Amino acid sequence: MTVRLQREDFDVNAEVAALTRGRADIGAVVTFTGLCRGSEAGEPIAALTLEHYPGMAEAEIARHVEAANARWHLLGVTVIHRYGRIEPGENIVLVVTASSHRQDAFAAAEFLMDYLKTRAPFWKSEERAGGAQWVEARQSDDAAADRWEPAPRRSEAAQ
Amino acid sequence: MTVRLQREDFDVNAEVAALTRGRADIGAVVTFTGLCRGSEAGEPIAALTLEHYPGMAEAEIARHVEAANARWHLLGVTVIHRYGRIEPGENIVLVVTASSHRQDAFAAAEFLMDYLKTRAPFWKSEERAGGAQWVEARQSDDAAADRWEPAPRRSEAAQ
Amino acid sequence: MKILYFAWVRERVGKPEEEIEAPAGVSTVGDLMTWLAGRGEEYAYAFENPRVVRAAIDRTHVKAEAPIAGAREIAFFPPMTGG
Amino acid sequence: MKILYFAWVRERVGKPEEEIEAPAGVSTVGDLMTWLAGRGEEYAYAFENPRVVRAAIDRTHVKAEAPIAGAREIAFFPPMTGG
Repeated sequence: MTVRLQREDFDVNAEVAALTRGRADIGAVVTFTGLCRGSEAGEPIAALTLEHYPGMAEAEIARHVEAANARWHLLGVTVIHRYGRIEPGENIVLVVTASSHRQDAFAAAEFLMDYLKTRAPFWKSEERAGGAQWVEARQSDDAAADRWEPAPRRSEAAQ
Repeated sequence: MTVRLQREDFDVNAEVAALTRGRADIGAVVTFTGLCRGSEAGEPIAALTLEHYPGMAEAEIARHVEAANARWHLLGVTVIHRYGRIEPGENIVLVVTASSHRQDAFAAAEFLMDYLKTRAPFWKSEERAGGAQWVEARQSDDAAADRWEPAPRRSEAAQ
Repeated sequence: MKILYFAWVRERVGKPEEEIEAPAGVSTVGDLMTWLAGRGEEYAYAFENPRVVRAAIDRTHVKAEAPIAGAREIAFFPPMTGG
Repeated sequence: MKILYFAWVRERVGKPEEEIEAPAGVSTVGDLMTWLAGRGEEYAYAFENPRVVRAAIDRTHVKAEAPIAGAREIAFFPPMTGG
Protein backbone atom coordinates (compact mmCIF):
# COMPACT_ATOMS: atom_id res chain seq x y z
CA MET A 1 0.00 0.00 0.00
CA THR A 2 1.28 3.47 -0.91
CA VAL A 3 -0.39 6.61 0.47
CA ARG A 4 1.20 9.95 -0.30
CA LEU A 5 0.16 13.57 0.23
CA GLN A 6 2.19 15.99 -1.82
CA ARG A 7 2.23 19.41 -3.46
CA GLU A 8 3.81 18.09 -6.67
CA ASP A 9 2.03 16.46 -9.57
CA PHE A 10 2.13 12.66 -9.99
CA ASP A 11 2.84 10.38 -12.94
CA VAL A 12 0.16 7.75 -13.56
CA ASN A 13 2.42 5.44 -15.59
CA ALA A 14 5.13 5.49 -12.93
CA GLU A 15 2.63 4.64 -10.19
CA VAL A 16 1.09 1.80 -12.21
CA ALA A 17 4.56 0.47 -13.06
CA ALA A 18 5.54 0.54 -9.38
CA LEU A 19 2.52 -1.67 -8.56
CA THR A 20 2.86 -4.14 -11.42
CA ARG A 21 6.61 -4.42 -12.08
CA GLY A 22 7.91 -7.99 -12.05
CA ARG A 23 4.52 -9.50 -11.21
CA ALA A 24 2.45 -11.92 -13.26
CA ASP A 25 -0.51 -12.30 -10.90
CA ILE A 26 -2.16 -8.95 -11.69
CA GLY A 27 -4.84 -9.17 -14.37
CA ALA A 28 -6.52 -5.79 -13.88
CA VAL A 29 -5.37 -2.29 -13.00
CA VAL A 30 -7.85 0.55 -12.53
CA THR A 31 -6.73 4.15 -12.17
CA PHE A 32 -8.85 7.11 -11.19
CA THR A 33 -7.47 10.60 -11.74
CA GLY A 34 -9.39 13.60 -10.41
CA LEU A 35 -8.63 16.89 -12.15
CA CYS A 36 -9.32 20.54 -11.44
CA ARG A 37 -12.04 21.88 -13.74
CA GLY A 38 -12.11 25.40 -15.13
CA SER A 39 -15.70 26.14 -14.18
CA GLU A 40 -18.30 25.05 -11.69
CA ALA A 41 -22.02 25.43 -12.47
CA GLY A 42 -21.08 27.78 -15.32
CA GLU A 43 -18.88 30.09 -13.25
CA PRO A 44 -15.15 30.26 -14.10
CA ILE A 45 -12.65 28.99 -11.53
CA ALA A 46 -9.09 30.37 -11.71
CA ALA A 47 -7.69 27.74 -9.33
CA LEU A 48 -8.40 25.52 -6.33
CA THR A 49 -6.51 25.58 -3.08
CA LEU A 50 -6.56 22.35 -1.12
CA GLU A 51 -6.08 22.48 2.63
CA HIS A 52 -5.59 19.25 4.59
CA TYR A 53 -5.10 18.02 8.13
CA PRO A 54 -1.54 16.67 8.14
CA GLY A 55 -1.23 13.40 9.99
CA MET A 56 -4.95 12.72 10.04
CA ALA A 57 -5.29 12.75 6.24
CA GLU A 58 -2.65 10.02 5.77
CA ALA A 59 -4.10 7.95 8.65
CA GLU A 60 -7.65 8.26 7.39
CA ILE A 61 -6.72 7.26 3.83
CA ALA A 62 -4.63 4.33 5.10
CA ARG A 63 -7.59 3.09 7.16
CA HIS A 64 -9.80 3.11 4.08
CA VAL A 65 -7.19 1.30 2.03
CA GLU A 66 -7.13 -1.36 4.75
CA ALA A 67 -10.93 -1.55 4.62
CA ALA A 68 -10.73 -2.01 0.83
CA ASN A 69 -8.14 -4.76 1.30
CA ALA A 70 -10.42 -6.54 3.74
CA ARG A 71 -13.37 -6.30 1.38
CA TRP A 72 -11.84 -7.15 -2.00
CA HIS A 73 -8.98 -9.30 -3.22
CA LEU A 74 -6.43 -6.62 -4.08
CA LEU A 75 -2.82 -7.04 -5.15
CA GLY A 76 -1.85 -3.40 -4.76
CA VAL A 77 -3.30 0.02 -3.93
CA THR A 78 -1.82 3.49 -4.37
CA VAL A 79 -3.48 6.73 -3.28
CA ILE A 80 -1.87 10.11 -3.92
CA HIS A 81 -3.63 13.33 -2.94
CA ARG A 82 -2.19 16.74 -3.73
CA TYR A 83 -2.59 19.85 -1.61
CA GLY A 84 -1.85 23.53 -2.18
CA ARG A 85 -2.83 25.58 -5.25
CA ILE A 86 -3.99 23.65 -8.31
CA GLU A 87 -5.03 25.19 -11.63
CA PRO A 88 -7.66 23.95 -14.11
CA GLY A 89 -6.50 20.92 -16.05
CA GLU A 90 -4.07 19.88 -13.31
CA ASN A 91 -4.32 16.62 -11.37
CA ILE A 92 -5.73 16.57 -7.82
CA VAL A 93 -5.95 12.94 -6.79
CA LEU A 94 -4.90 9.50 -8.01
CA VAL A 95 -6.20 6.10 -6.95
CA VAL A 96 -4.69 2.95 -8.45
CA THR A 97 -6.01 -0.52 -7.65
CA ALA A 98 -4.58 -3.82 -8.91
CA SER A 99 -6.26 -7.21 -8.71
CA SER A 100 -6.46 -10.58 -10.43
CA HIS A 101 -9.88 -9.68 -11.80
CA ARG A 102 -11.49 -6.49 -12.96
CA GLN A 103 -14.53 -6.41 -10.65
CA ASP A 104 -12.44 -6.11 -7.48
CA ALA A 105 -10.19 -3.45 -8.98
CA PHE A 106 -13.17 -1.34 -10.12
CA ALA A 107 -15.13 -1.69 -6.88
CA ALA A 108 -12.16 -0.82 -4.66
CA ALA A 109 -11.27 2.26 -6.72
CA GLU A 110 -14.85 3.56 -6.55
CA PHE A 111 -15.05 2.83 -2.83
CA LEU A 112 -11.81 4.70 -2.14
CA MET A 113 -12.88 7.72 -4.20
CA ASP A 114 -16.29 7.89 -2.52
CA TYR A 115 -14.57 7.86 0.87
CA LEU A 116 -11.91 10.39 -0.08
CA LYS A 117 -14.69 12.77 -1.12
CA THR A 118 -16.53 12.62 2.19
CA ARG A 119 -14.21 11.34 4.93
CA ALA A 120 -10.63 12.35 4.15
CA PRO A 121 -9.83 15.69 5.85
CA PHE A 122 -9.32 17.91 2.80
CA TRP A 123 -11.07 21.18 2.01
CA LYS A 124 -11.22 22.92 -1.33
CA SER A 125 -11.37 26.65 -1.79
CA GLU A 126 -12.16 27.99 -5.28
CA GLU A 127 -10.82 31.23 -6.74
CA ARG A 128 -13.87 32.81 -8.35
CA ALA A 129 -14.47 36.26 -9.82
CA GLY A 130 -16.01 37.37 -6.51
CA GLY A 131 -13.10 36.06 -4.42
CA ALA A 132 -12.12 32.81 -2.74
CA GLN A 133 -15.00 30.54 -1.77
CA TRP A 134 -15.01 27.27 0.19
CA VAL A 135 -16.55 24.40 -1.74
CA GLU A 136 -19.64 23.02 -0.05
CA ALA A 137 -19.97 19.29 0.52
CA ARG A 138 -22.41 17.61 -1.87
CA GLN A 139 -25.23 15.43 -0.64
CA SER A 140 -24.68 13.23 -3.69
CA ASP A 141 -21.16 12.48 -2.43
CA ASP A 142 -22.51 11.51 0.99
CA ALA A 143 -25.01 9.21 -0.68
CA ALA A 144 -22.25 7.66 -2.80
CA ALA A 145 -20.17 6.95 0.31
CA ASP A 146 -23.17 5.62 2.23
CA ARG A 147 -23.83 2.87 -0.31
CA TRP A 148 -20.63 1.13 0.89
CA GLU A 149 -21.77 0.96 4.52
CA PRO A 150 -22.22 -2.64 5.71
CA ALA A 151 -25.97 -2.47 6.42
CA PRO A 152 -27.31 -1.56 2.94
CA ARG A 153 -24.83 -3.94 1.32
CA ARG A 154 -26.13 -6.87 3.29
CA SER A 155 -29.75 -6.18 2.34
CA GLU A 156 -28.72 -5.84 -1.32
CA ALA A 157 -26.98 -9.22 -1.13
CA ALA A 158 -30.17 -10.78 0.24
CA GLN A 159 -32.27 -9.79 -2.78
CA MET B 1 -13.67 8.52 -29.58
CA THR B 2 -10.55 6.48 -30.32
CA VAL B 3 -10.76 2.74 -31.03
CA ARG B 4 -7.58 0.93 -32.00
CA LEU B 5 -6.64 -2.71 -32.52
CA GLN B 6 -2.92 -3.26 -32.59
CA ARG B 7 -0.13 -5.78 -32.00
CA GLU B 8 2.05 -3.25 -30.16
CA ASP B 9 1.83 -2.27 -26.53
CA PHE B 10 0.16 1.01 -25.51
CA ASP B 11 1.18 3.85 -23.19
CA VAL B 12 -1.48 4.74 -20.62
CA ASN B 13 -0.09 8.24 -19.92
CA ALA B 14 0.02 9.10 -23.62
CA GLU B 15 -3.58 7.98 -24.12
CA VAL B 16 -4.81 9.92 -21.08
CA ALA B 17 -2.86 13.00 -22.22
CA ALA B 18 -4.41 12.74 -25.69
CA LEU B 19 -7.89 12.86 -24.13
CA THR B 20 -7.28 15.63 -21.61
CA ARG B 21 -4.72 17.95 -23.28
CA GLY B 22 -5.83 21.57 -23.39
CA ARG B 23 -9.18 20.90 -21.74
CA ALA B 24 -10.50 22.23 -18.45
CA ASP B 25 -13.92 20.56 -18.46
CA ILE B 26 -12.71 17.07 -17.49
CA GLY B 27 -12.88 16.35 -13.77
CA ALA B 28 -12.43 12.58 -13.80
CA VAL B 29 -10.43 10.09 -15.84
CA VAL B 30 -10.75 6.34 -15.29
CA THR B 31 -8.40 3.88 -16.94
CA PHE B 32 -8.73 0.12 -17.01
CA THR B 33 -5.76 -1.96 -18.07
CA GLY B 34 -6.16 -5.71 -18.54
CA LEU B 35 -2.93 -7.71 -18.27
CA CYS B 36 -1.89 -11.25 -19.14
CA ARG B 37 -1.50 -13.35 -15.98
CA GLY B 38 1.12 -16.05 -15.54
CA SER B 39 -1.26 -18.71 -14.31
CA GLU B 40 -4.90 -19.65 -14.50
CA ALA B 41 -6.51 -21.75 -11.76
CA GLY B 42 -3.02 -22.68 -10.54
CA GLU B 43 -1.72 -23.84 -13.91
CA PRO B 44 1.16 -21.89 -15.51
CA ILE B 45 0.51 -19.99 -18.74
CA ALA B 46 3.51 -19.25 -20.99
CA ALA B 47 1.60 -16.77 -23.14
CA LEU B 48 -1.78 -15.87 -24.65
CA THR B 49 -2.51 -15.55 -28.32
CA LEU B 50 -5.40 -13.26 -29.19
CA GLU B 51 -7.26 -13.82 -32.44
CA HIS B 52 -9.81 -11.27 -33.64
CA TYR B 53 -12.25 -10.65 -36.46
CA PRO B 54 -10.77 -7.67 -38.31
CA GLY B 55 -13.39 -5.14 -39.30
CA MET B 56 -16.06 -6.52 -37.01
CA ALA B 57 -13.99 -6.02 -33.84
CA GLU B 58 -13.52 -2.29 -34.51
CA ALA B 59 -17.17 -1.85 -35.48
CA GLU B 60 -18.46 -3.74 -32.45
CA ILE B 61 -16.28 -1.74 -30.04
CA ALA B 62 -17.28 1.54 -31.69
CA ARG B 63 -20.96 0.61 -31.31
CA HIS B 64 -20.48 0.04 -27.60
CA VAL B 65 -18.59 3.30 -27.19
CA GLU B 66 -21.56 5.02 -28.83
CA ALA B 67 -23.91 3.22 -26.44
CA ALA B 68 -21.78 4.43 -23.51
CA ASN B 69 -21.89 7.98 -24.88
CA ALA B 70 -25.67 7.81 -25.08
CA ARG B 71 -25.96 6.52 -21.54
CA TRP B 72 -23.46 8.67 -19.64
CA HIS B 73 -22.10 12.17 -19.97
CA LEU B 74 -18.63 11.44 -21.34
CA LEU B 75 -16.01 13.87 -22.58
CA GLY B 76 -13.74 11.28 -24.16
CA VAL B 77 -13.34 7.53 -24.60
CA THR B 78 -10.37 5.50 -25.80
CA VAL B 79 -10.35 1.74 -26.29
CA ILE B 80 -7.22 -0.12 -27.40
CA HIS B 81 -7.21 -3.90 -27.74
CA ARG B 82 -4.07 -5.82 -28.63
CA TYR B 83 -3.97 -9.02 -30.68
CA GLY B 84 -1.25 -11.59 -31.38
CA ARG B 85 1.03 -13.23 -28.80
CA ILE B 86 1.13 -11.64 -25.35
CA GLU B 87 3.27 -12.83 -22.43
CA PRO B 88 2.48 -12.71 -18.70
CA GLY B 89 2.78 -9.22 -17.27
CA GLU B 90 2.09 -7.60 -20.65
CA ASN B 91 -0.90 -5.38 -21.39
CA ILE B 92 -3.90 -6.77 -23.32
CA VAL B 93 -6.54 -4.05 -23.30
CA LEU B 94 -6.96 -0.41 -22.29
CA VAL B 95 -10.16 1.53 -21.69
CA VAL B 96 -9.98 5.23 -20.81
CA THR B 97 -13.08 7.26 -20.00
CA ALA B 98 -13.17 10.98 -19.22
CA SER B 99 -16.08 12.89 -17.73
CA SER B 100 -16.94 15.93 -15.61
CA HIS B 101 -17.75 13.66 -12.68
CA ARG B 102 -16.39 10.38 -11.43
CA GLN B 103 -19.58 8.29 -11.44
CA ASP B 104 -20.02 8.53 -15.21
CA ALA B 105 -16.37 7.77 -15.90
CA PHE B 106 -16.41 4.68 -13.64
CA ALA B 107 -19.72 3.33 -14.93
CA ALA B 108 -18.78 3.74 -18.60
CA ALA B 109 -15.39 2.04 -18.11
CA GLU B 110 -17.02 -0.95 -16.37
CA PHE B 111 -19.73 -1.15 -19.02
CA LEU B 112 -17.18 -1.15 -21.84
CA MET B 113 -15.04 -3.82 -20.18
CA ASP B 114 -18.04 -6.07 -19.51
CA TYR B 115 -19.02 -5.79 -23.16
CA LEU B 116 -15.50 -6.32 -24.49
CA LYS B 117 -15.35 -9.56 -22.50
CA THR B 118 -18.52 -11.01 -23.97
CA ARG B 119 -19.41 -9.27 -27.26
CA ALA B 120 -16.22 -8.08 -28.96
CA PRO B 121 -15.01 -10.75 -31.42
CA PHE B 122 -11.73 -11.76 -29.77
CA TRP B 123 -10.64 -15.24 -28.76
CA LYS B 124 -7.82 -16.13 -26.39
CA SER B 125 -5.69 -19.23 -26.68
CA GLU B 126 -3.42 -20.10 -23.73
CA GLU B 127 -0.06 -21.81 -24.01
CA ARG B 128 -0.15 -24.43 -21.26
CA ALA B 129 2.15 -27.35 -20.43
CA GLY B 130 -0.18 -29.68 -22.32
CA GLY B 131 -0.32 -27.47 -25.42
CA ALA B 132 -2.40 -24.57 -26.68
CA GLN B 133 -5.92 -24.37 -25.29
CA TRP B 134 -8.80 -22.04 -26.18
CA VAL B 135 -10.09 -20.08 -23.20
CA GLU B 136 -13.71 -20.87 -22.43
CA ALA B 137 -16.18 -18.04 -21.95
CA ARG B 138 -17.11 -17.47 -18.31
CA GLN B 139 -20.71 -17.37 -17.18
CA SER B 140 -19.71 -14.68 -14.67
CA ASP B 141 -18.69 -12.46 -17.60
CA ASP B 142 -22.05 -13.00 -19.29
CA ALA B 143 -23.78 -12.09 -16.03
CA ALA B 144 -21.63 -8.94 -15.72
CA ALA B 145 -22.59 -7.85 -19.24
CA ASP B 146 -26.26 -8.69 -18.70
CA ARG B 147 -26.58 -6.28 -15.78
CA TRP B 148 -26.25 -3.36 -18.26
CA GLU B 149 -29.21 -4.53 -20.36
CA PRO B 150 -32.11 -2.05 -20.23
CA ALA B 151 -34.68 -4.37 -18.60
CA PRO B 152 -32.91 -5.23 -15.31
CA ARG B 153 -31.68 -1.65 -14.98
CA ARG B 154 -35.20 -0.31 -15.04
CA SER B 155 -36.39 -2.68 -12.33
CA GLU B 156 -33.36 -1.76 -10.19
CA ALA B 157 -34.18 1.92 -10.58
CA ALA B 158 -37.73 1.25 -9.41
CA GLN B 159 -36.61 -0.14 -6.05
CA MET C 1 -21.27 -15.77 -50.05
CA LYS C 2 -18.09 -15.59 -48.01
CA ILE C 3 -17.89 -17.73 -44.88
CA LEU C 4 -15.33 -16.97 -42.14
CA TYR C 5 -14.29 -19.20 -39.25
CA PHE C 6 -12.49 -18.14 -36.08
CA ALA C 7 -10.71 -19.77 -33.12
CA TRP C 8 -11.55 -23.46 -32.64
CA VAL C 9 -14.23 -23.38 -35.34
CA ARG C 10 -11.47 -22.31 -37.76
CA GLU C 11 -9.11 -25.01 -36.42
CA ARG C 12 -11.72 -27.74 -36.77
CA VAL C 13 -12.84 -26.71 -40.26
CA GLY C 14 -9.17 -26.37 -41.19
CA LYS C 15 -9.41 -23.03 -43.02
CA PRO C 16 -10.08 -19.41 -42.13
CA GLU C 17 -12.54 -18.66 -44.93
CA GLU C 18 -14.15 -19.91 -48.09
CA GLU C 19 -16.72 -19.00 -50.72
CA ILE C 20 -19.86 -21.12 -50.73
CA GLU C 21 -23.19 -21.20 -52.46
CA ALA C 22 -25.87 -22.56 -50.20
CA PRO C 23 -28.58 -24.62 -51.90
CA ALA C 24 -32.21 -23.55 -51.93
CA GLY C 25 -33.92 -24.31 -48.63
CA VAL C 26 -30.96 -23.14 -46.56
CA SER C 27 -32.56 -19.91 -45.40
CA THR C 28 -31.36 -19.24 -41.84
CA VAL C 29 -28.04 -19.24 -40.03
CA GLY C 30 -29.16 -22.43 -38.28
CA ASP C 31 -29.95 -24.08 -41.64
CA LEU C 32 -26.52 -23.05 -42.87
CA MET C 33 -24.80 -24.67 -39.88
CA THR C 34 -26.72 -27.90 -40.48
CA TRP C 35 -25.84 -27.85 -44.17
CA LEU C 36 -22.14 -27.09 -43.45
CA ALA C 37 -22.02 -29.91 -40.88
CA GLY C 38 -22.96 -32.32 -43.68
CA ARG C 39 -20.02 -31.33 -45.88
CA GLY C 40 -17.46 -33.65 -44.27
CA GLU C 41 -15.87 -34.84 -41.07
CA GLU C 42 -14.06 -31.59 -40.24
CA TYR C 43 -17.32 -29.60 -40.64
CA ALA C 44 -19.28 -32.16 -38.64
CA TYR C 45 -16.71 -31.74 -35.84
CA ALA C 46 -16.81 -27.92 -35.98
CA PHE C 47 -20.61 -27.85 -35.82
CA GLU C 48 -21.15 -30.93 -33.62
CA ASN C 49 -22.75 -28.70 -31.01
CA PRO C 50 -24.34 -25.86 -33.00
CA ARG C 51 -25.74 -24.25 -29.84
CA VAL C 52 -22.27 -23.14 -28.73
CA VAL C 53 -21.31 -21.73 -32.13
CA ARG C 54 -21.98 -18.00 -32.52
CA ALA C 55 -22.57 -16.25 -35.82
CA ALA C 56 -22.34 -12.81 -37.39
CA ILE C 57 -23.84 -11.63 -40.66
CA ASP C 58 -21.96 -8.77 -42.28
CA ARG C 59 -20.15 -8.15 -38.99
CA THR C 60 -23.21 -7.96 -36.75
CA HIS C 61 -24.04 -10.63 -34.16
CA VAL C 62 -27.09 -12.69 -35.11
CA LYS C 63 -29.02 -15.66 -33.72
CA ALA C 64 -29.55 -19.01 -35.43
CA GLU C 65 -33.01 -17.90 -36.62
CA ALA C 66 -31.59 -14.97 -38.63
CA PRO C 67 -32.27 -15.20 -42.40
CA ILE C 68 -29.19 -15.34 -44.59
CA ALA C 69 -30.75 -13.87 -47.73
CA GLY C 70 -28.64 -10.97 -49.01
CA ALA C 71 -25.70 -11.70 -46.67
CA ARG C 72 -22.27 -11.02 -48.14
CA GLU C 73 -20.19 -12.36 -45.23
CA ILE C 74 -21.19 -14.86 -42.56
CA ALA C 75 -18.81 -15.72 -39.71
CA PHE C 76 -18.88 -18.63 -37.26
CA PHE C 77 -16.94 -18.61 -33.99
CA PRO C 78 -17.00 -19.75 -30.34
CA PRO C 79 -18.24 -17.50 -27.50
CA MET C 80 -15.94 -14.51 -27.32
CA THR C 81 -13.17 -14.19 -24.74
CA GLY C 82 -11.72 -10.74 -25.31
CA GLY C 83 -10.90 -8.02 -22.85
CA MET D 1 -5.27 20.25 25.08
CA LYS D 2 -4.44 21.33 21.54
CA ILE D 3 -7.28 22.60 19.38
CA LEU D 4 -6.94 22.76 15.58
CA TYR D 5 -9.17 24.62 13.12
CA PHE D 6 -9.38 24.03 9.37
CA ALA D 7 -10.90 25.73 6.31
CA TRP D 8 -13.63 28.29 7.10
CA VAL D 9 -13.65 27.35 10.80
CA ARG D 10 -9.96 28.38 10.87
CA GLU D 11 -10.69 31.58 8.93
CA ARG D 12 -13.52 32.56 11.26
CA VAL D 13 -11.62 31.81 14.47
CA GLY D 14 -8.63 33.62 12.96
CA LYS D 15 -5.94 31.09 13.88
CA PRO D 16 -5.00 27.54 12.91
CA GLU D 17 -4.46 26.17 16.41
CA GLU D 18 -4.24 27.00 20.10
CA GLU D 19 -3.78 25.39 23.51
CA ILE D 20 -6.81 25.54 25.76
CA GLU D 21 -7.86 24.21 29.13
CA ALA D 22 -11.55 23.52 29.18
CA PRO D 23 -13.31 24.14 32.51
CA ALA D 24 -14.97 21.38 34.50
CA GLY D 25 -18.37 20.46 33.08
CA VAL D 26 -17.17 20.61 29.46
CA SER D 27 -17.14 16.88 28.89
CA THR D 28 -18.15 16.24 25.28
CA VAL D 29 -17.19 17.63 21.89
CA GLY D 30 -20.57 19.35 21.79
CA ASP D 31 -19.94 20.97 25.19
CA LEU D 32 -16.56 22.14 23.94
CA MET D 33 -18.12 23.79 20.88
CA THR D 34 -20.64 25.61 23.10
CA TRP D 35 -17.88 26.74 25.44
CA LEU D 36 -15.64 27.89 22.55
CA ALA D 37 -18.57 29.80 21.00
CA GLY D 38 -18.75 31.87 24.18
CA ARG D 39 -15.14 33.00 23.97
CA GLY D 40 -15.72 35.93 21.62
CA GLU D 41 -17.26 37.15 18.40
CA GLU D 42 -14.94 35.22 16.09
CA TYR D 43 -15.65 31.96 17.96
CA ALA D 44 -19.37 32.66 18.03
CA TYR D 45 -19.22 33.10 14.23
CA ALA D 46 -17.21 29.90 13.70
CA PHE D 47 -19.60 27.83 15.81
CA GLU D 48 -22.84 29.69 14.99
CA ASN D 49 -24.22 26.49 13.46
CA PRO D 50 -22.53 23.70 15.44
CA ARG D 51 -24.42 21.00 13.49
CA VAL D 52 -22.34 21.68 10.37
CA VAL D 53 -19.00 21.68 12.19
CA ARG D 54 -17.25 18.29 12.19
CA ALA D 55 -14.74 17.17 14.80
CA ALA D 56 -11.87 14.73 15.25
CA ILE D 57 -10.24 13.61 18.48
CA ASP D 58 -6.64 12.53 18.09
CA ARG D 59 -7.13 12.30 14.32
CA THR D 60 -10.25 10.13 14.35
CA HIS D 61 -13.68 11.41 13.31
CA VAL D 62 -16.07 11.73 16.27
CA LYS D 63 -19.63 12.91 16.88
CA ALA D 64 -20.71 15.75 19.15
CA GLU D 65 -21.54 13.24 21.92
CA ALA D 66 -17.95 11.95 22.11
CA PRO D 67 -16.26 12.52 25.51
CA ILE D 68 -13.14 14.68 25.40
CA ALA D 69 -11.47 13.26 28.52
CA GLY D 70 -7.91 12.21 27.72
CA ALA D 71 -7.87 13.89 24.30
CA ARG D 72 -4.53 15.39 23.27
CA GLU D 73 -5.68 17.01 20.02
CA ILE D 74 -9.18 18.06 18.99
CA ALA D 75 -9.86 19.45 15.52
CA PHE D 76 -12.88 21.34 14.18
CA PHE D 77 -13.62 21.70 10.48
CA PRO D 78 -16.40 21.91 7.87
CA PRO D 79 -17.66 18.85 5.97
CA MET D 80 -14.79 17.53 3.89
CA THR D 81 -14.45 18.19 0.18
CA GLY D 82 -11.42 16.19 -0.89
CA GLY D 83 -10.95 13.86 -3.80
